[in-house]
Amino acid sequence: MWIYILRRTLLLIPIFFIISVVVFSLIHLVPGDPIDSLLIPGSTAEDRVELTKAYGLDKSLPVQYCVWLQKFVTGDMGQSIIEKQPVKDMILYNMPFTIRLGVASLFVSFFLGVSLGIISSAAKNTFIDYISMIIALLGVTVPAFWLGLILMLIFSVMLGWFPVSGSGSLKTLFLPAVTVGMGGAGLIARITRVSMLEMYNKEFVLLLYAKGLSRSAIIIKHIFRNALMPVITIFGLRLGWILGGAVTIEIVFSRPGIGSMLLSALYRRDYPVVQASLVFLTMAVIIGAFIADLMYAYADPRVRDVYK
Amino acid sequence: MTFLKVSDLEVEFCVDKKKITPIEQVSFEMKKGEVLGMVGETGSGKSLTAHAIMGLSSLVGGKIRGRVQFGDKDLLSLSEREMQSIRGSQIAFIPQNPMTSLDPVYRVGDQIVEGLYKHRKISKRAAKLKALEIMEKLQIPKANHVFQQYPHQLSGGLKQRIVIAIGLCTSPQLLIADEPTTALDVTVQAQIMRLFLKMTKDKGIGLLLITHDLGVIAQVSDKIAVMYAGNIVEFGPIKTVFNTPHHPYTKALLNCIPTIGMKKGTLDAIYGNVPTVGNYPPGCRYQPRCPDRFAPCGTIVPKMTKLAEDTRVACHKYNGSKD
Amino acid sequence: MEKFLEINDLSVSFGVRGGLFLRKIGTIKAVNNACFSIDKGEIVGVVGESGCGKSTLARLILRLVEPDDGSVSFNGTDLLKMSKKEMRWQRRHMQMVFQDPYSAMDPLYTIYRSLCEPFQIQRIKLTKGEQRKKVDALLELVGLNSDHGFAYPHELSGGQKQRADIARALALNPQFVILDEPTAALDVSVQAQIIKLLEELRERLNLTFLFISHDLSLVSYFCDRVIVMYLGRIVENISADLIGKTPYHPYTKALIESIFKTDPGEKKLVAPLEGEVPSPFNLPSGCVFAARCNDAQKLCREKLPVLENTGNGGQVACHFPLIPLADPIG
Amino acid sequence: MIENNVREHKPPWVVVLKKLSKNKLGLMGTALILCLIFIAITAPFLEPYSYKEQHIEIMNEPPSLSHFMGTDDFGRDVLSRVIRGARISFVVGVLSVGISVFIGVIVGAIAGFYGGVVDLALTTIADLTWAMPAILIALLLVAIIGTGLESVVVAIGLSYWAQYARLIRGQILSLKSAVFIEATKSLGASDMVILFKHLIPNSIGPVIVAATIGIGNAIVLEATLGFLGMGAQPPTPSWGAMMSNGTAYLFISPWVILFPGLAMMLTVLGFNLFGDALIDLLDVKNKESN
Repeated sequence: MWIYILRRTLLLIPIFFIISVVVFSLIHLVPGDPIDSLLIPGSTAEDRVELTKAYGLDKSLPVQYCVWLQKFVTGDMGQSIIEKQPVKDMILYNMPFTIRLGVASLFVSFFLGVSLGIISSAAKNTFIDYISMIIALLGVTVPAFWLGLILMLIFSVMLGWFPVSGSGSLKTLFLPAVTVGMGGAGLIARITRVSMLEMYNKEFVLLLYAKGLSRSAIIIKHIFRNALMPVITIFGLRLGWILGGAVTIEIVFSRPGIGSMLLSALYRRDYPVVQASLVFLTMAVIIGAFIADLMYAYADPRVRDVYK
Repeated sequence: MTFLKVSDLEVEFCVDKKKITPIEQVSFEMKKGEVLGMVGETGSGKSLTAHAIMGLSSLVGGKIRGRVQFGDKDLLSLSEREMQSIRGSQIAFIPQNPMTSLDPVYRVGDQIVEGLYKHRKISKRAAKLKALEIMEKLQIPKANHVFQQYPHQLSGGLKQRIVIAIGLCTSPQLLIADEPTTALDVTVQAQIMRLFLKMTKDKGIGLLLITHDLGVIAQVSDKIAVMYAGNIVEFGPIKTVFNTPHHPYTKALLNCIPTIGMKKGTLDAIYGNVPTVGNYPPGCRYQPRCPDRFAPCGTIVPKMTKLAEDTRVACHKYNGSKD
Repeated sequence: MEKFLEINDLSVSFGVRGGLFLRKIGTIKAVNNACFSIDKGEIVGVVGESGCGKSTLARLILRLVEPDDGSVSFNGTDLLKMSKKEMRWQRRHMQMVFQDPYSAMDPLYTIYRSLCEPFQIQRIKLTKGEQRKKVDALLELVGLNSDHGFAYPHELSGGQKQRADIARALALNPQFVILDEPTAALDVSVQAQIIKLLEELRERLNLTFLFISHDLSLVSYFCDRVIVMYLGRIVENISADLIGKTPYHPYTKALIESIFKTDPGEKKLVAPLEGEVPSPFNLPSGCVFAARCNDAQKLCREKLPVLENTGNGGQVACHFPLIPLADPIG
Repeated sequence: MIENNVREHKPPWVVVLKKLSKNKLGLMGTALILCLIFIAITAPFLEPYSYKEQHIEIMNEPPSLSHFMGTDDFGRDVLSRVIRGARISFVVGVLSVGISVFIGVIVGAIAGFYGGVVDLALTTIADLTWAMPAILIALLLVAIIGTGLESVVVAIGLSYWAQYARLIRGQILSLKSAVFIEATKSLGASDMVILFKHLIPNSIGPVIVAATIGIGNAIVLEATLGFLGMGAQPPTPSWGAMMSNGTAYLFISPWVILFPGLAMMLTVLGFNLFGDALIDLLDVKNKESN
């Protein structure tokens, strides 16, 4: 088990390397001289030379990358071109909002999804099954931003239960979290259902019945436990997709966060901010998947043993 | 008092709005402590018969008809709750494939104790001791250690012993074993079969042994029931059936098994295939493959005819002679 | 005289990886120094429990798995020295029938299309009509008819599929066919049909078979000679007529005694062997069977026995064979 | 020795049609998709008004008999724009999924078939891409190659390929050891014959299922990009762009957002239902295609 954790942790290093290379080259992939995208309109030729020096753009690409990476790792993520403040401070300010939204929506996806999945698999091919699956399907088919707008329209404007936007209280978190969570919940519900139904057909279930156990005991103790494992894996792999919803939802509900910071930086071509927020978002996804992987390895004795 | 008497057992399924009866006219009886071997090829309905006796066919949505007299109860008339208290307690079951019959995420010890704990209302400690005792009797080396292991950590032979331990730990009166050693290597099969038989004999447990291996049945059982396409076609004491088989199918089946020392070119084959469920021919289900077929076979379903005490056969050849 | 097929010291091992950096931590010797030969027209059986390497041996001979060492000479030419391309052409002379008829045919192809494939792969130019005739003849050869050609594999029964699989193996008129447990997935009545079909085909087409099976009764009935394998090694090579009476190797004897005889008169419920086949991972240096052998002595655990001639056409690898070996000089 | 005859023989497409006719949800999905295709083809004839003509005098009017879905902030008929948007959505969905499937199948087949270091490298990249939110990748790509419908198609295509690569790789890996592949090898077949005539045809089923559902996802992604202002540019009536414009007037004229959203929901629902039905029709046994 420890070997497994260690190996997975070591794997994060090349992954971080790949991500950093991609993010670094971003600024060079945009058409035109990168310096143009770093300059604010109305700068002089001197500004240009100065900035070129400051960013080390006069050096070769690998050297530039090393300098950038070294600075990045030590916490110097550069200066925002527009906001004129260290990117590090911006990230530190925005991060808690995204984490809060992310965790809340993961919570919603997982619990709503798993319960819908269990209900519909236990009531297979009945009215309840269809209703749960339609809810799940809607979660997958409706774009998150549209759902956000409609929920806002109904619960904030028409009913006035929740504030339209803002970021302070728990109340402001509710609608965004539900919106983002719905997409994930749909996915999880469908996987849970399939996985549960598959378990019913496993041969070991026959022996459980033959032991004289009741149906409810079999479902709760054995089928659910086994069915949950593929759900955890896919949950981990699709974590990014669920978080992807958060990026747009921050815009819809005008919440601060890494997502809205990234988007406004993209509009304004504020590349140092783009680079830093990208690294943080992608690492969040990778680490999330990593944790889900470990959970899976812990829950399944077969996987646990492979690495003994 | 009867121990087990199955009469006219029938299972009906509905597939695509068409009714199919994969087993029909299944009748046999067992005495206490007796070993009954049930033999048949794939699709003959052996496993389904076992599931029907245990009331498990409802799981897959089939309707069970007929009578299963076990002691003084008709099992088919019991409620699911009452059946649960009999299953695993008085009637135990050993499934076909030990590799996939254990829950992969629980320790094997806990899986043995689970049924014991439910039916015998004893403390966890006592249940564990009981389980270890059974495991030792089944010659599981280092039982204490194996108790703590997960199924995937055990070899096929050990897994099979665990599954047998699950069946035996509650000391049931009847044990139904569905191809208990088919998945194992021959040398391991020989070990486990011997152990298994010794334990059932010692405890006086009645054993319904389902297999396609006539050799196992010859060596192990007191009586044999031969199944073909969902019917029992011949039933009788093991020596009678092997030495003087009556049904043409039983005869043919015995002749198509190769043995060591058999002369080359002397193997017989049965013409054609076993019909699949839902495609049974009219009349006797064996008649399209039968060399002895005559007029009534293609139209009239043969009834079980009693030839001697305990010996019955479902074939028109013997029907006529009795009349 | 040149042997039809001669196998010398054929070995293969598979690496097992593990640990932090997935380094090779050991090897499984799947087949170890296999030596035997087959005469033209002979049926040789290979028998053993799961994991003894019998299927790998078959694949090594056809080079479906590349051996580490040894030689396979077929009609005097060493197959292992052939280039990949030459080997592809060579395949028309040696074919294989597989264990599981349920997955031996591409599920998307009709039987007819699967049977045409050998000709296309070996670039045998045929007109549509010729191809049709050939396939129909093949189907008839194995007891099917042209109706079966239109079917998809899942529409046939196990026995019919196995017949189609045999037809495909025979399409290119091979001299040598390896049968890898061709009846293991079938019922006894269908098994008997297939065995009879194979007997008939051998007569008609003058074929040589290598028959792989875990069923000793079947092997001793169907084959002329039986090779017994245990943990990747050949432990005995014996004429099928003798195997029931005078096996030399204690393992062969144990295998025979493990079989449940279909004679209710003689009840014999002794287990001839304790324990199970050990893991083939990092084997001990002595005799592979020593750990389970009732007669094992100190020498058995230390020194590996080699195959020696028994004097009546067979070979055995045992320090203390059940029947003393004839004097090698005499 | 002649065995009894073939069990019922039916060509595969008959089996598929028969199964489909029994699957109510699948039929519903098929109907929705056919509807969308019809609307997309005949859009110019179906629109009651021009999709781009502006009429300031009827700005932000609620749904009425003359404008079933109301008008937007430029006084354009929402219904006409929704109809025209169907065409864009459909084209974007199909083209971008085409790109993803093309890349995915090639990468996946190479990785699965050759294995080893090639496999390791390709799967690492595919897994990384797959773990990333598609919206993030697409946003960046649009930022690099510029806005506009063409770049949106390319961006979406490049963000979804990993899914198909993973699918086909998994299929090929499990099929590689199948007996019929070994049988073909033992006939002397070359790698190319095995890959193209057996492995790919047998592993394409789950990809078709995933691609069908993927069209729905691509349509949503296009709309999201449009909503974020990174998609089709005005006056192109993409559903996403319409909703993006409508956000500002959410509280005054919600119908501008409501109707394109509903249209999209039905479209995506159609592709999902049809894809789910395909799992059954093509006998696909792969959970990940869900």
